Amino acid sequence: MTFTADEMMAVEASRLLTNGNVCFVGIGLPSLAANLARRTHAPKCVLVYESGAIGAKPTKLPLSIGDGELAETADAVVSVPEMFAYWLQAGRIDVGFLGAAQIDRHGNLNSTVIGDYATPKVRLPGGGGAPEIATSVTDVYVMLRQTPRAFVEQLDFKTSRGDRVRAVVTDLGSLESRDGELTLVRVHPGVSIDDARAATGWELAIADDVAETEPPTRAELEALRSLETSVRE
Amino acid sequence: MTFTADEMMAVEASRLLTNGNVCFVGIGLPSLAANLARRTHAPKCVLVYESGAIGAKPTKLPLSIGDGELAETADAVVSVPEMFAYWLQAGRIDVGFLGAAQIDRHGNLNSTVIGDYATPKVRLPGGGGAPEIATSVTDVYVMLRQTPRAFVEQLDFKTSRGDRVRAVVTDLGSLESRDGELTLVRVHPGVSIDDARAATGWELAIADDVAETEPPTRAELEALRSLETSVRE
Amino acid sequence: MAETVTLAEAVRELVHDGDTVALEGFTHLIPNAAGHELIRQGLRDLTLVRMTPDVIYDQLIGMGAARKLVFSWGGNPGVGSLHRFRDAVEHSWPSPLELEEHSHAGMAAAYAAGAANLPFGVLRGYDRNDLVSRTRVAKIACPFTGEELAAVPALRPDVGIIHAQQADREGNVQLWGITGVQKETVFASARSIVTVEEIVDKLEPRPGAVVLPGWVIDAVAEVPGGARPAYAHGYYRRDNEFYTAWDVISRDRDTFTSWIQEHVLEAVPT
Amino acid sequence: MAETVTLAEAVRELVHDGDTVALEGFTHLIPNAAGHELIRQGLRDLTLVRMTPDVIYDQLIGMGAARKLVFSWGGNPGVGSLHRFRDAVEHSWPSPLELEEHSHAGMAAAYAAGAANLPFGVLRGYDRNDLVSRTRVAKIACPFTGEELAAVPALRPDVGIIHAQQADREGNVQLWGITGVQKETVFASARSIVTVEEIVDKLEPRPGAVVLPGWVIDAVAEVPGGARPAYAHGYYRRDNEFYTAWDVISRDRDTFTSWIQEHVLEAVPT
Repeated sequence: MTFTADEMMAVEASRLLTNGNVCFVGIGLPSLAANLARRTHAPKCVLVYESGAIGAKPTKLPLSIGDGELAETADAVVSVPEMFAYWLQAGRIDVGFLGAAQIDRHGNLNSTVIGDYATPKVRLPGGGGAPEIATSVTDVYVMLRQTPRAFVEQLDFKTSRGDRVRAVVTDLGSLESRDGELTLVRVHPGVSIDDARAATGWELAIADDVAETEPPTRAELEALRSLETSVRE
Repeated sequence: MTFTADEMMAVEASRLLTNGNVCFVGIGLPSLAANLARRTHAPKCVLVYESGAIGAKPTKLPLSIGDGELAETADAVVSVPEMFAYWLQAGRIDVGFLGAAQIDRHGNLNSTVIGDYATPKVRLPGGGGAPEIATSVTDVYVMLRQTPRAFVEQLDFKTSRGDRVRAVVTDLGSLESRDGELTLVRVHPGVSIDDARAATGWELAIADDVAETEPPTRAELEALRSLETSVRE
Repeated sequence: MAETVTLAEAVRELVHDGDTVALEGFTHLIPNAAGHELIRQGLRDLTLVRMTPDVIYDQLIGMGAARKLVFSWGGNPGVGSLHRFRDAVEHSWPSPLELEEHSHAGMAAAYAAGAANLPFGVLRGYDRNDLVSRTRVAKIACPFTGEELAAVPALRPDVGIIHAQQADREGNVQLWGITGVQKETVFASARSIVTVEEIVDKLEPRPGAVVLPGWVIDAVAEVPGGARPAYAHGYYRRDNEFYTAWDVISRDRDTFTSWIQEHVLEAVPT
Repeated sequence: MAETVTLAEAVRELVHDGDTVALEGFTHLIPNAAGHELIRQGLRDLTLVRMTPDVIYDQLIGMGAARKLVFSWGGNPGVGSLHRFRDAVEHSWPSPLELEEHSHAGMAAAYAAGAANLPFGVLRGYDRNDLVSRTRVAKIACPFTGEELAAVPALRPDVGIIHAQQADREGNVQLWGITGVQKETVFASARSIVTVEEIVDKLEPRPGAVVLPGWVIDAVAEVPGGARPAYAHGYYRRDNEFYTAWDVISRDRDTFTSWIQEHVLEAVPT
């Protein structure tokens, strides 16, 4: 089956999750990847949405973090202050999936502004849960499309710290944090190392043994497409 | 109808509550008085039990602060940490009823130990909710039997502060706080000012116009006795 | 004790120019009708508070009702940016908008502190990121371990406004489904307004419900559909198409203004 | 992830001599059977933690299992004193009992801090009373207003033990009725045991319920009647007569010891 770069990105990100994980899920690409994991190889992965839904098992892809089906299918629904204090801060959640507008080589993320904070070129939505997700979970996984505007030498604003960013999955390949520096470890089928380098605003570190990402299986692709259709119903 | 000194005490204490009150209720005499108020002149008085029951409307007198009927009849049941932080500390509760083993002339209470703390003569149950009830509500009402052992010049231990103690109802009469000193303002029928003085371990302040407590009405007594019977069922 | 009034009366009596006002709701039960009433009554110089300002705050900001926004994530959920919010921040249209920006964890702790009548809340957060310089946060040392944590000043809005499914005739309120930070909003605020889908004879206990006794609320107003285009669990679904349409309506200043004229200012007040 | 085991196995695996152990319950759902198992397994030198230690703590203390008690109200609810507790404090029988005494508000804040993984909690409390010198409390100034408040160190027991009505086969637990400080107890503790009235195929959502997913619990044990003589909402009532009888049983050391011998040590472990 043929597939798009975005589909490859979602499938590869979903593979990061395992059955034992408890995962704090942001909306958008991370939610897509996490829900895909639950429908493929990690059906027991626990999804936690910051709106308060713990152990949500949505049958459709939620459009927002507060969709009604999240509450209906959750093991428990708690208040937002409880979520951040008793669950996230307490270290009960081991994986966090984040997106961003900008990332630097250390995995620091910007989802606040492009340009100067006081007189921004683009005012973005802001950090939301990200600042404390980035410091409270064990492993942070990041998903964003790889371009020189997104992969920057210098962030315009550091919304969240990169210390716990273990992997970044893009539309071109996968990066892992090695000695605190994001390093290209895999390129997706049809993508070259030079493509990834050209899409990065800093001198990209390349692993010695860059592999090609395993293409999506038919089961993965079908599950993904069925998920993507479901949100539009 | 004839009545006992304890009945007079309970009835007189119940009269302190009004329909507008939200009352934090300890178990024992305070619970008896508060429930009596709800069955007589203050049916809209809101009873809050520290176990988490807000707006409890028990049909029988609860034996403990965590009785099942409190939860069943409450408007809301909250966790104990929420009760103390969001309700009591937040000032949402305006009246607190307290008991104690000892009281001094300033309304300070001891429910911790008789004798020295480290080598006590009698180890009492302890403060429980009292220390923060005494400083969080607007009006503290105290109920305890008046004896020289209970009404002491010097507390063995100050479990809670007396600043907000407005009235003390005993089996002999009622005291009100005047310029920070508990002052006898009423004696129950058949009790003399000298009786009250003799039952007090300090030089008791006496109001100029000590009145006699209104005896229990038939309705009050019947409601009280029906409540007291109900707990034993 | 909650008085049952119309929404217009509640807003007229309890909200004033210059107030700090929190209209909370986490995707679910967003008090959209109350926000429209604020616009209709022409309130100005408000400090608007909300963890997740979305379309209704975009409308208030676009109409120039707000002097300042206190928030932690401002977007059109599942769609993208808030164009009126961006226009205010990027181009001061129709007026400049001061920002007090938090993280969700920090803002939730600030609401919880307000609800508990504490002057500050404590969290492990704001850890060496740039938000630290844009929000109100201080370092605080644990008196027992010496560990340094973040302290945030309590949020204490003048008015807290939420939407719930039901109230009874005594003004007791029940909401269920995703209940977010709504209890804290009412508790942290000096005054409170709750709009409800319906007033019922008796609140039937429901799993996951938050019950607010009438005596902690100032005003209850019956506003069926008061959360639309957001959803009310058990009543109606989220109008996802509206959120998508808003992206178009709100991009252009004139289109926005006409839309507000037709759908808010000239709408019959409830 | 919660393993479903017998109570004896859970205690053997998770509780050790010298541990700090909290068995919580606020009149309702007191883990009495688990307390008896601690006695049967002869655990020693425990620091016992509970806001409202009652009969089961009287039994543990009388058997010499505890070195220290951390508490805020220790009595026989609705009846009077705990005689074994008094004997330990007043006469060091069978061994001295160290006390760390709190107010309810202070101890609840300490549990909540532990549950939130904070080193301390903040409250308006311990205000110029004599408890201040008997508990662990420090003054802390608000970094924004300068106001002085009380800070209490977080409670972080080694083991938290609670009783609930139900678990499902995945170890998810549901309790309802008065739920007290039980969630905080599990969350603040390094390890946790939940005894339940029954294991069911599916947890039906209930009003006012607290749900604890299996992955936050270490062991679940099915112990029908595990709260007796306390009550389990929806299962059985409180045995008020036992509490009254305990006043007599516990007054005398020998009567107490015989009672424990017959009703605990020689009872068939579950």
